[in-house]
Amino acid sequence: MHSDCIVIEGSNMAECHPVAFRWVMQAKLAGATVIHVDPRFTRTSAMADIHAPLRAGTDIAFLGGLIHHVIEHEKYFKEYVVHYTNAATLVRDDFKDTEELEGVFSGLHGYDGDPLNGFVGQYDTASWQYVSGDTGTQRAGDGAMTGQVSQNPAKRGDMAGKGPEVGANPPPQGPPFDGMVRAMKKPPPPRDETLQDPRCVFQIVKRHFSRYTPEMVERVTGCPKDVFLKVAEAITRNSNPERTTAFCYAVGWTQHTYGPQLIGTCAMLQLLLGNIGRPGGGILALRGHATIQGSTDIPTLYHSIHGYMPALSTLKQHETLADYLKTETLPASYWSNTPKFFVSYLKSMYGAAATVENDFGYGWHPRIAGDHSHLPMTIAMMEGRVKGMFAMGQNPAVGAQNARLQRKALAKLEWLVVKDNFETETAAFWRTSPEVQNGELKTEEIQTEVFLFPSAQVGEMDGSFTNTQRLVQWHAKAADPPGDCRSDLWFTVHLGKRLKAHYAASTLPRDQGIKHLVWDFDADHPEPGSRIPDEPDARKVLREVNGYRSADGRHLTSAAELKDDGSTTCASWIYCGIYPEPGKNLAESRVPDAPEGPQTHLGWAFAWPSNRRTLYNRASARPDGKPWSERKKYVWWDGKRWTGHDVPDFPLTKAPDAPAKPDAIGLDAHAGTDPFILKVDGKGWLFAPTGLVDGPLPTHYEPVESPVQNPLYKQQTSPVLKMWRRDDNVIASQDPRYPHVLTTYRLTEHHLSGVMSRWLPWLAELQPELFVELSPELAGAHGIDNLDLVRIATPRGAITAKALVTRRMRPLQIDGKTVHQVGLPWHWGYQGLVTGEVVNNLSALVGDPNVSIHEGKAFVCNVEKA
Amino acid sequence: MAEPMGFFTDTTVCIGCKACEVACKSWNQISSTNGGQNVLSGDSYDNTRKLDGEHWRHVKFIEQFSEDRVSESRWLMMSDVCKHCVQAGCLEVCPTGAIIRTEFDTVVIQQDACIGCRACLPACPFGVIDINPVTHTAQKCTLCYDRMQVGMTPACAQACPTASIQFGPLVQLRKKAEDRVAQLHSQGKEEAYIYGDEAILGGLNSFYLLVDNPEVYGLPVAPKLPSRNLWRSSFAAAFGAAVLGLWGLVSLRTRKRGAKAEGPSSGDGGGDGGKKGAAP
Amino acid sequence: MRDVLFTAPAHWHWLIVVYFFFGGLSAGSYVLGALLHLFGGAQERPASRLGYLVSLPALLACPPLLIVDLDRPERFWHLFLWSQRPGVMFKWWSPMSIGSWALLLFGAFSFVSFVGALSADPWRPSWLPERLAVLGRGIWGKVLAAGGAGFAFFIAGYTGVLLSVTNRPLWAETPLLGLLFTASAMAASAALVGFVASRRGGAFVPALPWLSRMEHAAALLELLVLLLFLAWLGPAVAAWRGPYGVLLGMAVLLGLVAPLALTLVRARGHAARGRAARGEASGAARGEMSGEAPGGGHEVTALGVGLVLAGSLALRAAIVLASEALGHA
Amino acid sequence: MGISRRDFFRVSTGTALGGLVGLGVNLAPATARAEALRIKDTKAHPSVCPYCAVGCGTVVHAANNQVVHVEGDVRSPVNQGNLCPKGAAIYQLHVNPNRLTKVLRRAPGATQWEEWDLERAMDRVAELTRKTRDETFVERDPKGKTLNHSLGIFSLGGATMDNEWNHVQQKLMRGLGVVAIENQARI
Repeated sequence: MHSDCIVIEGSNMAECHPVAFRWVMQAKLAGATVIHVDPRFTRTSAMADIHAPLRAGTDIAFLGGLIHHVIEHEKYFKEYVVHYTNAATLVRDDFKDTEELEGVFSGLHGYDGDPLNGFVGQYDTASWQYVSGDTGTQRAGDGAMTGQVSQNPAKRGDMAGKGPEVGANPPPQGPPFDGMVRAMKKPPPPRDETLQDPRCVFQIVKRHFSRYTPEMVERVTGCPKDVFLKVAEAITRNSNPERTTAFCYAVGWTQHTYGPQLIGTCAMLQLLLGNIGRPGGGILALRGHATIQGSTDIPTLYHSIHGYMPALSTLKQHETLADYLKTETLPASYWSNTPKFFVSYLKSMYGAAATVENDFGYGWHPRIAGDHSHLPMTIAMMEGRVKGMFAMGQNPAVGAQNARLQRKALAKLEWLVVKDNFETETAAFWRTSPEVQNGELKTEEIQTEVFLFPSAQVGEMDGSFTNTQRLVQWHAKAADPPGDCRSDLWFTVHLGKRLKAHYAASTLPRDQGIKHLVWDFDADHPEPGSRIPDEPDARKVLREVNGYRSADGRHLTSAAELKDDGSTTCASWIYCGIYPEPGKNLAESRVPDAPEGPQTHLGWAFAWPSNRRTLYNRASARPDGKPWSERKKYVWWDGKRWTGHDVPDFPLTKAPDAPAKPDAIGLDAHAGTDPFILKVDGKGWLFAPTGLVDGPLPTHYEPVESPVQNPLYKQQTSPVLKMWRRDDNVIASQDPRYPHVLTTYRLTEHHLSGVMSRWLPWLAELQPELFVELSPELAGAHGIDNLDLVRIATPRGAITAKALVTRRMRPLQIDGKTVHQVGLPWHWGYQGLVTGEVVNNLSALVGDPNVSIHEGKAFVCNVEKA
Repeated sequence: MAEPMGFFTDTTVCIGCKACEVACKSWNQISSTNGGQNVLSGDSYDNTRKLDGEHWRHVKFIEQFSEDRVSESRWLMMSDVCKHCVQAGCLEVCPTGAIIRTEFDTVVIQQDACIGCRACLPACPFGVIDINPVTHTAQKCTLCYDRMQVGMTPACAQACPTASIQFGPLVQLRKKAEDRVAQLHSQGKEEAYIYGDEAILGGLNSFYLLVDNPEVYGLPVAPKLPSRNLWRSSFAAAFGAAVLGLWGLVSLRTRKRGAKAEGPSSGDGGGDGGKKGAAP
Repeated sequence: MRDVLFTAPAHWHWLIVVYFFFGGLSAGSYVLGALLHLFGGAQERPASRLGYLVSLPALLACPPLLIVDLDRPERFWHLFLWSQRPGVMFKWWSPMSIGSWALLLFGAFSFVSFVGALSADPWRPSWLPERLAVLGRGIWGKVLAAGGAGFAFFIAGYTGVLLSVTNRPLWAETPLLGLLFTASAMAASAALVGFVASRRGGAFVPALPWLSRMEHAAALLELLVLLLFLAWLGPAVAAWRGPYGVLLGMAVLLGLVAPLALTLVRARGHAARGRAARGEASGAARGEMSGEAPGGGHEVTALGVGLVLAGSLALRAAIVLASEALGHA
Repeated sequence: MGISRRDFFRVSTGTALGGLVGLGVNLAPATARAEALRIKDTKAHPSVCPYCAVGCGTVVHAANNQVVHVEGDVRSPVNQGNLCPKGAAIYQLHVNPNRLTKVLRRAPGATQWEEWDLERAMDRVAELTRKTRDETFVERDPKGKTLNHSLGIFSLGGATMDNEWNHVQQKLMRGLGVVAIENQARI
């Protein structure tokens, strides 16, 4: 809303996040330029001043072109770049860029780990390090276990900066761990603030993108050069001390085999333009589920534990508590507090049984041993290695990649528990799936025992969601759910009680974890008037997440209170402070600012961490602490302390001219001009020496399935992506049988796999049937008329859909050749009021090497009249 | 009487999300086409097709793309609704008094009075009204009469994410609309104009900012009241009645005279027989 | 695009078409009866009564059709009384409101005239007191006829006005439908009454020539108005491309052209035979022997009335249904 | 300028028609009518939209343990009462004839669902979980490193649930040793 220019790319914001789009429209009414970069002309494009069409999956080339433009025409925000980014930092001499190695970086070699992990190659990242601090021991491939899933680029690499900092000094083995952390401290790397040294990050970036010219952008993406230049002109005109540009993205960026790199490209561009940490700037991730952020923070994700701490892993030095802390603690930056966070987490798991003597129960905690994410687990299910599955409010029979394989894998399970509001495709796979209909599976032969538990809905239970801007909001129970519908919390708490009862008497070492698991969520008093007297108390769960003093149970008020000696119990350090005292649950707080107030609404719910609304907001002031401009004033130094419209994301009394303390750990190791407090060097990263396994800089690779040869490099696709080569997961590229680009997307009127929309008459009627969007040019070539049934085929399968022939789709000229794009919204399945074929039957199991995000947006296909 | 209230729908900021359609249904508890089991229309993203008894709000989609997608590329969207005309055709023809003008100058069909005669359906110049298949009465937007009475915003306007639908006192809305048109004109969008000023049926209490001809949005250029035909049509009918009546009278008289003058002829021989038969 | 094409159809289908048809017949028959009653001689009194006798049965079909057509039939009384408070519901500028009242009042006239006529009819049922014939006699009878005829003309024409007072294509684009329906009602009624009179023969015959002339006059007027109507609509007549055009063609051919032609042919034949008969000796006997009806060529055959009635129905159907199929259906 | 064209229109229409009416029809321009407000006797509960991650504030109106109406919370700085079509349809998530209210269980090889008692189903799921966990639990990898995990159970879902559920689910799974825990955040 404070932006002067808003670029929406990789997102169909008006359709998928209409209410967030209101702020875009308000900015537009106030004069902002709105740009939409997208393969299709969508409802977002309809509102934009500029619609730049491009081929699905070529966004790195587009953004790289913008970076090239910004550097080439010296449009970057010099003062910001020099002080707040690592542009001046020097990288090792032996680093080799893609320009030198025809599309790959130095350190590439073959992958020799478990094939289930899917890697096609891996990097040794040693050469990517800064000139000093370059221990470079972290092996590529581990990235999939350490890389986080978060789509928030502001956090990109935050956690990951840890590996190389690990020192060899002998540490003490128990709390307090400060000494150990201090011993790991390294001196900061050398910098050249003139940005002239060829080894400095700025020069590396400049060389890396030197061939991403407007002409090349047009060749690769199909976006006409004049349109691209209009975009470049708009964002550079609107990025300076007076003005800011914002980027908004969603899964159009993440769901690629280079998804995290794509976000990284944008982060680089925004750092160069000085648009991070400033009002109206930044990069907004638009996420698709109510608490997709919360379920990443409080991770029902295999690779991380609470608050973005990496899961315990046999692939890293994690054998003992001290090993873990040594590996995962960053001595400089806020992450120096990792021991406090982690020990408090262990206390939340095992309570009084977690003692100094037993390393707080560290030995009971399970470890990961590879990639246990959805893609490889699907393969494992198919191979019979997984026996039981809980599918809780998720519908992989429609929503997962290569859904045919997914459903066949379900049939291999011994048992499946589904919890949802309706009979989902996943719950009904054994009776109504296409595989049963066509005889590939026989119901009588499917040995899976299936349970379908009916769920309570949002108005029928207490609980909280964390939105895409980290705002944690409580929803109150308004009524009992009907019949045997129960809250999800009820299900898991009562399942846990049964299991704990079973293991209560066990003396086996393997059962000690579950035996000692703290499981005290029963309500003190049943809710008056409710039919469900044994409903757990959601606030007790939140209290455990927030944390309390181990001795007397007093609620903690901030992460600063956390200790590494077991005296504090706190599941999630980032949520600490959300529930500072009994009866004061800040997620329930509902006090908005008055219309004349600062409009940061600090009284409305709670934003982690510490109720802060904009991260890294120190960057909204100049190095000397004054606002960059009156117009873009947000957080500033008033001579004594940091103040402003938001909670400053910086030590409150650390002066702008405070120097970094060479021997200190934590934030004292940063200077008063280092805004990025979660980074080891306090800088925004234009070059990622660690944290990414597929390169320190983003590079344009073609999607795994592409109709064209990569015009930029000899290397066609990411050399380290994840792929599972199977007969039921065949990949085709530059294959004349599949000449068109296939992209999938969502519509305003439906929600994801449709469970929450296709069963609702009000929504079902709005988009009742699956359709395929085709340009008149492509439809004409195949003799297809509007509403004709069309067969769309990929190497994984074929589906039929009704044609929606529209000029909103347009053929593109790619490297001298006409490429058609085919669009399919993927909300339909074989259950519900309105049904349709499952679009994910067409998609493939391929993933990114950092976080195993699948490719969802760019495949190849053929179409014909059915 | 309370202040006249209405809607100002700025189609230039409509994102076609259809929140208005659903919010309307949710508040007013309206059923869906065939219980939700609708069919794809093939007309852009519009599958509810029109305003009717189950759709009191309806979003239209108009794709305007030239072959090169450069000289013309627009996707117009518009949330349509009852216009709450100052001179309302439906209100005129309703034979039961079920349709009333409220204290907010809006037009409401009282559901407990409507008999489902459907006279108002063809009377509306905008085709807004239709029978609801559940209640079997004529239905259309009430401008959330019940919500207005307690000071709440109508459901659609409250839900609208981009303030394309604005609700308020008409005086303020007309001012806002003028300002918005002026802003668009100053940005070089000369085609923007207001549809529904006083020239149309005395003013539409729900009016629109459009950027193309009304027909493009499915709106009549010069909507009229049905009663314009009342007198002339009645006179024509009366004229016909008079002509035929007079003709009957005259021909009866001439027949009598003719019959007397001609006397019994062979041709009327049968007639005589008839006369005899009819004699009491 | 014409403004009327942005409107919604009323879902007035066959029930309404049939109502228009019966309403027209009832009204037209009453008007014919009243005209004969008021301006005819004693020899036309039986035929006049026949008009009344036809009117009421045709009218009786109307209320059920109308009420069944309502989506909330149980509330039909809202047409006459306020539903939410005591009071009479009447909106003179609403064709349907006034039409409802007119139908009610015309029903009263038609009923009384019917009773009067039936009491005087040879077919009077035995339970009906003959003295009730007084209802149709004298000055009272004339007043009744005059009042009833007024309402009857209203009923004949208001249905067209009702269609005009909308914003629908074809209906609201000319002011002619009231006139057209009036003429059509008169033509059809004349054929119907003429047919019944022909069948009953005897005392009903003397009115036949006049009925025939009425039919022809009305049919001619109808044809003229229809042509004017189509000309007025201009390119909008394209609406009758398709099945409703067939209906309209039927209306014109069956209802107007064919009966006129038939009559013409028969009249010529009759005239020729008349000339021939005059040239021979016993003309009257000859005429009777030849099987000629005694109406002087004005009698109406089953085929003739069938064509006219079918045409009248088809006309209404063509106009109502063609419009219904237009606009944002 | 005291009378606007609008008023003029209304007045002229009103008198042209109303002045001639004789049978007691009130043609006064406005008829006020008391409408019953659906949410008059309900209690408003602050809530959040369960669809996407924008986090629109909603208000759930309920009475007699029944959800009566759901709409946007006008106080919320996130949405100020706005909703998208999905958010506007939240009511039908709650009140919907297609909604399940009984536990369904399908036996291996069966062709039909059967309704099960809730407690019985919970006992059975606990039993299956325990059995699979115990059968597939691995304490150490071949190199002797601690694993303490079971890969025989896969827990999927969470992004559409509550934070509190996510906490207890991942806690229970990790307590048992289940590490294959996933949700839509990767999607």
